[in-house]
Formats: sequence, structure tokens, C-alpha cells
Amino acid sequence: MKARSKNTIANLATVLALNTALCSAALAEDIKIGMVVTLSGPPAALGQQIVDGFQLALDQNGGKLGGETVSLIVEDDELKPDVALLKAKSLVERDEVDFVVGTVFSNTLQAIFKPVIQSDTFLISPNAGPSTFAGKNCNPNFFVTSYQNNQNAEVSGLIANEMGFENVVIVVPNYQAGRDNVAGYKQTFKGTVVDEVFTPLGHQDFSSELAKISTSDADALFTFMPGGMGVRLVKQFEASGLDESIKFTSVFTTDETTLPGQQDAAVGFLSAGSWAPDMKTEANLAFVSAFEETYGYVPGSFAAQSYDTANLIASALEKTGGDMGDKDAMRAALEAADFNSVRGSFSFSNNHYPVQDFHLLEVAKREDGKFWTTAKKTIVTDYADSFHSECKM
Amino acid sequence: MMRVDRSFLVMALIFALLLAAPFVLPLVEQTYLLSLLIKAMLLAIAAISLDLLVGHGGMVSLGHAAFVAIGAYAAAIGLESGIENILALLVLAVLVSGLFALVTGALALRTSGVYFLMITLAFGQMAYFTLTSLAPYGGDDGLTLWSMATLFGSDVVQNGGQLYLVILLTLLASWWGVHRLSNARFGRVLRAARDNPGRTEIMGFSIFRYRLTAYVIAGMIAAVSGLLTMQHAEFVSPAMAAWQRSGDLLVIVVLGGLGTRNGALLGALFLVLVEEVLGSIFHEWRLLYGPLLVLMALHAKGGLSDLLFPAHGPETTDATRANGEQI
Amino acid sequence: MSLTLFLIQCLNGLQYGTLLFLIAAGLTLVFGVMGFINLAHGVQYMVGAYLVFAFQQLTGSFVAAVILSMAAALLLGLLLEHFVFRHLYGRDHLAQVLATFGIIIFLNELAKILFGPGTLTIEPPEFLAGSVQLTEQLRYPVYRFVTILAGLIVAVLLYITVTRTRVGMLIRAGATTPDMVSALGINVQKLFMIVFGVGAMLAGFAGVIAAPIFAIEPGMGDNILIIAFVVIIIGGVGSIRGAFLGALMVGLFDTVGRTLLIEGLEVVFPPSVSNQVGPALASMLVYILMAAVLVVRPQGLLPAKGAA
Amino acid sequence: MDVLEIRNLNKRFGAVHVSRNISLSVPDGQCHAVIGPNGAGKTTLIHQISGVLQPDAGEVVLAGRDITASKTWQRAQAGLGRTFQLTSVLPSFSVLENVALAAQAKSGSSFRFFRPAGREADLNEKAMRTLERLKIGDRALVPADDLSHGERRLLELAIALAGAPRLLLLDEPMAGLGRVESAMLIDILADLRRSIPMLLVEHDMDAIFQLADTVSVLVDGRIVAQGAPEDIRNDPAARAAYLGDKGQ
Repeated sequence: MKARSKNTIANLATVLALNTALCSAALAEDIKIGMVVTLSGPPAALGQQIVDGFQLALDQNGGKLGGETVSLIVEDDELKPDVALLKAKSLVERDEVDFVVGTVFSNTLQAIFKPVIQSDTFLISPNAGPSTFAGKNCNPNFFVTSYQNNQNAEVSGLIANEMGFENVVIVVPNYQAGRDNVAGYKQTFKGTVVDEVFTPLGHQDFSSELAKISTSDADALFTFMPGGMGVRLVKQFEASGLDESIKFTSVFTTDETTLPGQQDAAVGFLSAGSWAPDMKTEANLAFVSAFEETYGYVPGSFAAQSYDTANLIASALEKTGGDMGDKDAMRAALEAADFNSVRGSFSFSNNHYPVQDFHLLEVAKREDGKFWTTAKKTIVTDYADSFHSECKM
Repeated sequence: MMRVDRSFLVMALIFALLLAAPFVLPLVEQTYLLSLLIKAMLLAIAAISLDLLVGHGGMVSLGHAAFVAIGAYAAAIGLESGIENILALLVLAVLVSGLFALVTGALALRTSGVYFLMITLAFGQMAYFTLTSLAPYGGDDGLTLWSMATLFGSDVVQNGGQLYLVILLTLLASWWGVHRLSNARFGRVLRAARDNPGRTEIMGFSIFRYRLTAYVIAGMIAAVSGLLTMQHAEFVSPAMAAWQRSGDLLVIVVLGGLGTRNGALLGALFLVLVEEVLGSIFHEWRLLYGPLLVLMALHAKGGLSDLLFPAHGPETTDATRANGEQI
Repeated sequence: MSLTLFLIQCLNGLQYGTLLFLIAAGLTLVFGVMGFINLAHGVQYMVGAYLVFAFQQLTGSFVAAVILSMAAALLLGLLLEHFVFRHLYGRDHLAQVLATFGIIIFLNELAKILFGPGTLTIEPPEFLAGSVQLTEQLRYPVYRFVTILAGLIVAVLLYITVTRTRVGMLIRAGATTPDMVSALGINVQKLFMIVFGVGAMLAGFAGVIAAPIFAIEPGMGDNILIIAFVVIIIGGVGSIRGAFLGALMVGLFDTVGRTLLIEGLEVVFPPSVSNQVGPALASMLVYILMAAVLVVRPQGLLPAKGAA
Repeated sequence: MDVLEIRNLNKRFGAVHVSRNISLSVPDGQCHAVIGPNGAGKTTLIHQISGVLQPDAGEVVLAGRDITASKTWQRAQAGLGRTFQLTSVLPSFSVLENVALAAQAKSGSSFRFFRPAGREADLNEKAMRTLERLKIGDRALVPADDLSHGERRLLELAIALAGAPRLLLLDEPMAGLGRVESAMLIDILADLRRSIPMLLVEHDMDAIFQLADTVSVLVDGRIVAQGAPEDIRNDPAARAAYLGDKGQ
């Protein structure tokens, strides 16, 4: 595999001969995959997992996917839509990549969607799964290998029903994904949502929200606080002593990206997801041990989804013999999803969003002192999102 | 009779290069650079309007990106509601942004100096949070636009058409417009009010009215930049209004040289190209970029404009020179 | 809102307010005395948090880490003053903005490279780890009470320093009539260095005590910087009393006001509307407060330059 | 007819009563001088007339029009020209442009956005004439920042004159000038006062006696004496208050 550094002006100015040399080293017949993920600021941890997961799959196959040599070009979207757009354009216009893999967040996906799709390049999201492109705006060239944003929350609602929660407080950040999670949760939860609290994005101090929760009569809290917000919320939740009276349930709040910060405070907390590192499938055991060995940290769902993405592309390349000329054949090969997912069963719905199992996850401390989530129980099987019927594909 | 000075020549050279780019770059297979130049030009239009406030008017605003975003959103919402003609959208964007500028400007201009900076930040943040709560238009995630504006049905103003040239023309028009305006009666009062507000008031000028007018004009020009940004990105997002964007614009204006003819354009080109070049060398390019800004602040007192044309010494006003030429 | 909840929210507001005060105090002094806009003040807060993390890893003791961090924060402040800020005192505000913006970019990136992009946490020391039972369900961490106390002590110390000591007199004179101070033959350079060092240390201290509550990440100082500016603008630039008043107002507005606003909207509007409008409006609350203060009193509530 | 009339002006700063029932008038073609010790409230009085400060009570009438509530710029438009105790010009503008801008204020709308103002011949000519009248025409193209102190005083006067004022408000125009410069300025003002009435605040007694038709003595915010210069010279109250303060 030839990871190539970015080059633009450098190329034209021909001052940076090194770059040019690297550039010409990427042979014309290579399959080119461009990746747009967030690698700046606190969410960089998520983007890094995606890069590492993909890279692992490449390295395991000697830099090839499905027998084809692949050159991977990684771009940082800085979590800014305009930067993401520019980077995506550079990938499709300058590098003429065959696939764009990205992004971490829905807002940057929105920004790159149209230019990538219109250049007739396949766009595969390893994480962001907004409802926007799941329904009537679904697209033949767009695939999601993670989940649809509402799904985890819907499953959380089912978990709440199963555990007999009657009163739940929801706390989410005030942005689209936060509101999607509220909508998803309310769709399946049969009890009463006693309060919905929207915090600013990047919220620091949850003491005000915790005070509200303590004075409500809730049995459980449901929350979606990715990244640093999740770390702060969990630590402050524990410090306030609420963990003794109220169950903490969440999505993307206590996962392998936040657990190194949360540590013991999160042990026993529940969440919903389609994958956990302790899942005992053969593919998964191999993936997790190889990943930990290579990168020295426990992979999260971001890495797993990215690893799956690489293997999905591999399966399609193998089927088509690496022929990028026939887009329809390639599309059909992708739709078949004929690869061994670390999540077990995996297939695409008509809107190219996944159909998969969802599980109840619980945070645990491993014997080596590291933290991870464990799959306790399967809640739903072959679960498709609720927008696919609006998609005309 | 106008004596041709060096800053005009450089300006002409930059515009000539920008004009040549879409014809030359495809030949060397660097069409991607066009996206980069478009980004720089769009930033430059907004920065030129900000320089009218900061450089000529002495009103340091940290909320200017809000006007860009409001222009873009007004146009996007217009487009979603079925208005397809870009001229109609232009009017819409300029009016909405101008109205926002009129209302917030009237309040903000009660203050001055750093208080003005902060109150404009406050209004910018209000605009930002309002845009994030526009759920029907994508909220925080932003809105992908499926069909773009046309010029009476022609796609000349679209990415597939001649959008690059349209943006270049708009840039030229804003540059020329602000240049003329700053030398006209209006601009002279504005600069006088920047230098010595008390004196200007006692000469008989209501500086509030002039400043407010400048604020509205700047907001309107920024809205044009927003409209074109939408047309280019085919997407709008509240991130356009984030205060960091306003900060970027301010950095561009200061880097380029306050109140100078070419400062805003030079600053925008510099910022975009430096980001790209440094970014292409290594991922941690900010480790170099930060100190570079510090060095610029410490040593390049008149900004890039002054580095390139030091002959003028401390930047005197265009009008002063014009006087000198005439008499 | 029940009375208990209201009181707890007031406590939260007080705690947030005292933290803001620690940051705003340094900012307002540097701004007031030297007329210097130091955008890097927020990043110095971040540096404080990373320092206490690093020193705790190194020494294993929170108290030792706090002391070492303060010393290091002071040192960093003096270094920045010596190499950058000193050369910008006489320059216009925008040059200062540009330079300190560059420093933010540099230090944020450096923190990311040294400590990784992820969120780090640090435990409060054992003897402050407990909590106090406030209501049936809710306990309030001792550590938070300690931060309130620390903030108040610093406020009192600063107030005494500014009003009762020679340095304080010079600081006040500097904030109101800077020319006079230099005319009196005072070593302005040294005064500025002291003020700057103290400011940097206060920001670092705020970062240190915030670290166990808020977690540590690159860029954590950027948003708090904006809020700190809001605080000193509301209070009036250059005034310690103003910074204190502004910090408490913002702290309370952001916690109590937010809760009241959302509950109020729920009474007036149907849930579909209030859920849309409420959070956006709540995020704007402190900005609305600032804009309102400035419209009524363009120089802030307690400006250093006196009433006339 | 009185060009300027001030009736019962009162102003307090907290406990300090800086203007107490001040009444005075400036008739057409005359110069009215206000003298008094430092801190007597002279500048505060000027500020209230020009609109920098609002009086607590009382009226300011300019050419028959009550301007008490008017803003500074409205007063200027109504015909009030003023110079400052500490010279106040536009430092980055050329001398000519300083004056042309003042002329611009009284010559049609300034909401003109396209035509270069620097090339408006009538403004430049008017400005040039004013400068020549004050004998600094040769300095027209120099940045105002580069002028000597005396030249700046003249520039200030030129700015005030270019606005074609009906009344000139002069706040210590002689301050900081040498003997020769003072004498020259007095000549210029003497020349002007018949065409433009003026209210003159001044310490320089030579100037007062050469220029003033009427003198008011201001002490502690109150007018203690008013009359012709010779009368004031002999007025015991004025002498005690004023000359005593000068420490002579």
C-alpha cells in the first residue's frame, strides 16, 4: 500500500520534488480510495480509529483489497463543512479516486455528498448515517456501513421497555444528531419521557442538568454525548451520586473512544449498538486482537465499521476483478455485501443502509486493566432503519 | 488624471492571473486548484466588505461571518421555496442581510472599540444559534441543495457553467466598488470618523448614520459572498456563521493590511495558499502557521500590502494621494 | 421549578461564576492596565489543565502538581510576555489579536501532539473526593465546594491587592490613566510584567482546578475565552469588581436562567415549539445579556474609569 | 440680534455644581469673551454649547433656534463652528483634506458613494481659499500630523471656518502659542469677528482686550461679573477671583 501525502500547490510549483516522486509512484492501475475524516480537535480520536481500522485491513492483505493494489489518500476535514467540501473535491477532481470513504459526522457528510455523488464516484460512510440520505434522497452511489443515526436510539427505547423503565429523562446536545436520537428513542419507548434537556454542543458543566435529573422521578437517564462531553457527563454523573438511584443508558457516550477518560466511573453503564469488541465471532476475535497488537488500544465501533468498509470494498473488487469502468457491476457487487463482517450478519437494505443485529452493551473492566464494552444480549435481529420505505431504489 | 501606482499594477496582475487560471490550469491537470482559488475569492469578497468596516471605518467586527451565512441561508431558503433566478435570490439575500445589519448595527453602534467587537460577536452568535435551530432547513447539519440557481434558466452561474468567472467578476466589482466608495465623500467621512470621531461630529456629520450605512453596505456585500458560496458549495451550514469564521476574516484583513487597496485580497490568497502549502508538507502544519502569524504581527506592521509596496511608507489614504495628483 | 432545584442551580451558577472569575480577572487586568487584548488567555487556561495532568502523572500527588503547574504557568506567561507581548504594547489592538491568535493555534496543536487528541481526565485528590448530601438523591461533590471557596479567596485577595497595596494603586492608575503612570517615573515595563505574570497564573490556576471537573482536551480554552470576554465586557473593562459581578451574572444566567427560560417557554408554547426554540435561545442567553447590558450601558456595569 | 443666547444653564457632576445659572449672549458682529480661573467651568460651558455635554437645565439658542436638545452634528449644521483647547484635527488626512471635509459637511449630501471626493474642485477651492486666508496655503498637501503646533491651531480655525459658521466657539485658541504666533492669530481673529461673531474662552489678557466687546468672568460655575473689558479690568470681584488664582 502506498499512503500518499497530500499535494496541491506543491505539485504545480514543482518545488517539492519529494511529493511529486511519491505521486508518480502511485501507478495508474491502482485502485484509489480517498478518505475524508476528522483528524483535528478532540473528535480526531474518532477519525483516527477509522483510519486505523481501514489501514489494518490493508496491511493484513499486503496493501491490497480483493487482489487489487490500493492507494489510500487520507484527508482531514477539520470538522468544518467547507474544508470537507474542498478536500472531497480535491479527491475526486485531482486524485480521481474510485471510492470516497467518509465521514465521521453528518454535517461534513452533507457537505461532501453532492460533489462526490455527481462525479459518479462511490461514497461510503463508515460512520455518519443521517436520515437525510436514507429516505427519498437515497442514492445508488451512496452506501452506509455503520447504521442509520436513529437506530441505536430506537434500540435503546426497546431496551428501556425490556428493563421496565417507566420514567426517563433524555439529555442530548442541541444539534441534529441529538434531536435524531430523541426522535428515535421516543419512537420505540413505551414509558414516559419526563424531561428532554438540550445542552449546547461541547457542554462543559452538567451540574445544572444533573440537578434537574435528581429532582425528577426518573428511573433512568438516556443520553447521547459523544467525545469529551460524554467523558464529562459520566464523571460528573458519578460524582453527584446519581448512579446509585438512576440507571445510565446511552449511545456513543460510553464507548472505546471515551472509556480511557471515563475509566471506572462508567463501569456497568448500559448502551445500545451493533458491535462490541468482545463479540465472539471468529472474524471479530481476529480483528480485535490484531488491532490491539498493531495500534495498542482497544478498537471502538468506528474502527470496526471502517474495517468492515475495507472488507466490503475488497469483496466488491474481487467480484468485479477490479474493473472500475463498469459502475453498475461494481454497485451490484457492493450491494451484495458478500464479506465476513465483524458484526456477524450484515446486509444492505434497498437504501444502502445496513440491516444488522443490535445488542445491549455494558461497560466492563478487563483483566489487563483496560476498559471496553461487552455485548450482553441481542435486542433485535436483522433490524432495518425506518426510512428505507421512502427510498425508491 | 490618475497616476498609475504600483498597487494598481499588482492588482491588475493578480486579476489577470485569476482570469487566466481556468484556461491554464486544466492544461496542466490542476483543476482542483480552481476550487482553492474560488475559496480564496469568496473569502476575499467577504474580507473586502469587512475591511470597509475595520480598515476604513475603524469598526472592528467579530460577527461578520454572520452576514455571509445569512446571505447564503436566505438564498438557500429562497431556492427551496422555488425561486430559481439568481438575481431574485441576490435581492433576497442582500435585503435580509441588510436588514439584519440595520437592526444589529443600530444597537451595536452605541458602543465602540472592543465593546463593539464583543457586541458584534454577540449578534453573530445569535445568528449562529438561530441557524442551528432551523430544523426544516437541516439544523446543525446544514442543508444540501439539490437544484441550483440559474440566470434566467441558463446554467452560467452554476458549477457546471462559468461560476468561476462570475465569482471573479463579483470580486472585481466589490473591490472596485469599495475602492471608489472609500474615496468618495462617504468614505472620507467614514475615515475621518475613524481617526477622530469627536472632530468629525463637530464638523457637522452624524457619524452614527455614516457608520450604520457602512455597516449595512458591508453586510450586503458579505451576503453576496454568501450567495455565491452557496452556489459553489451547493450546500449551506450554520458553521458558516461560527465566530471562528469571523475571526478568520479579521485575520485576513489584518494580514493583508488594513484599509489598503489590495490588503483583503492579498490576505485571502495568502491564507488559503499557506494553509494548502503548509498542509501539504505535513499534517501538523499549525505548528508553523501559528508562529508565522506571530511573526507577521510583530514584524509586518502594515500587513502584506505594506511588505509588497513599502514605497508608500505608512499607508496614506487614497484620497490624499488623489489630492496630491490633482493640485 | 421547585425551591430545592432553584437553590441547587444557584449553587451551580455560583461555582461556574467563580471559575469564570478566575479567568476573567487576569484578562481584565491585562486588558485594563496595558490595553492589551490577549486572546491567548484562554489557551493559558488549557495549559494549566494539561500541566496539572502531566505533573500528577509525574509526581503522583495532586497538591504537588498544583504547585508545580502554577509555577510553570507563571513561567510560560513571563516567557510569552518577554518574547511576544512586550513588543506589542504600543501597537494597535488588531496586531495583538493576530499575534495572540497565532499563539492559540500553536499551543492547541502542540497539546494535541504531546497528549493526543482525546479527552483526558484527572481525579481530584483523595481528601476532596467525597460529596455532601444535598437532597434525597443528589450529592454535591466536596471538590466543587472547594472550587467555589478557592474562587472567593482569590477574589478577596485580588481585591485587597488592588485597593490596598502600592502595586494595586499603580494597577488602578494604569487602568484609568496609563500616561500618568509612566509620567510618574514608575517602571512600567516591570509593572506590566507583574500584571501579565499574575494574569497568566490566574488563568493557569483556573485550568488546574477545572481539570478534575471538566476533563482536558485541546481547544478547551477557546470557548471559555469568549465567555470570559463576555464577563469582562459586562462588568466593565479593567475592573476587578466588574469582573466579579460579570462572572457571577453570567454563571447564574447560564444555569438558573437557562432552566427558567426553558420552563417558561414550556408553559407558554406547545412542546414542539419550545423544544425547537428553547435550546437555541438558551445558548444565546449570555450573549443576549451582554448585548442588553451594552445597549443600556455601553461601558459595562462597573467600568474602571469611574462614573464620569 | 443675538446670534447665541444662553439662558440659565445648570450642570452638575455628582456633588459638584459646574454651571450655575449661566446666562450670556453674543450679538451679531461681536466677540464675547469668557475668562476665569482653571476649574471655573469654562470648558464644561463650551461642551454644553457645542453639544458634547447636555445641561441639566437651561437653554441654548442659536440664531433664534433652540438647540439645547440637538446633537453635536446638528448644532454644527445649524451654524456652530468650534475649536478645541487641545488641538483636534484628522492626523492622517492632508491639511487640505481636513478643511475640504469641513466644507463638504455644508455642501450637499455626503451620502455619495462613487465620485472621488478628493477631486471635487469646489470643495478643494473653498478649502484652499480658507487656508490662504489663514496664510497656511503652502502647507495644504502636508499630512496634518506633520504640522507645527501653531500651524495646527490655524488648521483648526480653518476647519471651523470652512463650515461657514454663524458663530465661532473658540476654546483657548492662544494656548501654547509663542508671542509672534499669538499676535498673528489675534490679527486674524480681529479681522474675522465683524463677519463672524464669536464666543472666546481665553487666558491671554492681551487677546481679550484686543478682541472682546463683552467679557464674562466665570468663577466656580457662576458668572460673577459681566461687562465691557475696561469695566471688568476694574471690577474688584473679577480681579480677586481671577488674578488671585493666577498666583501673580
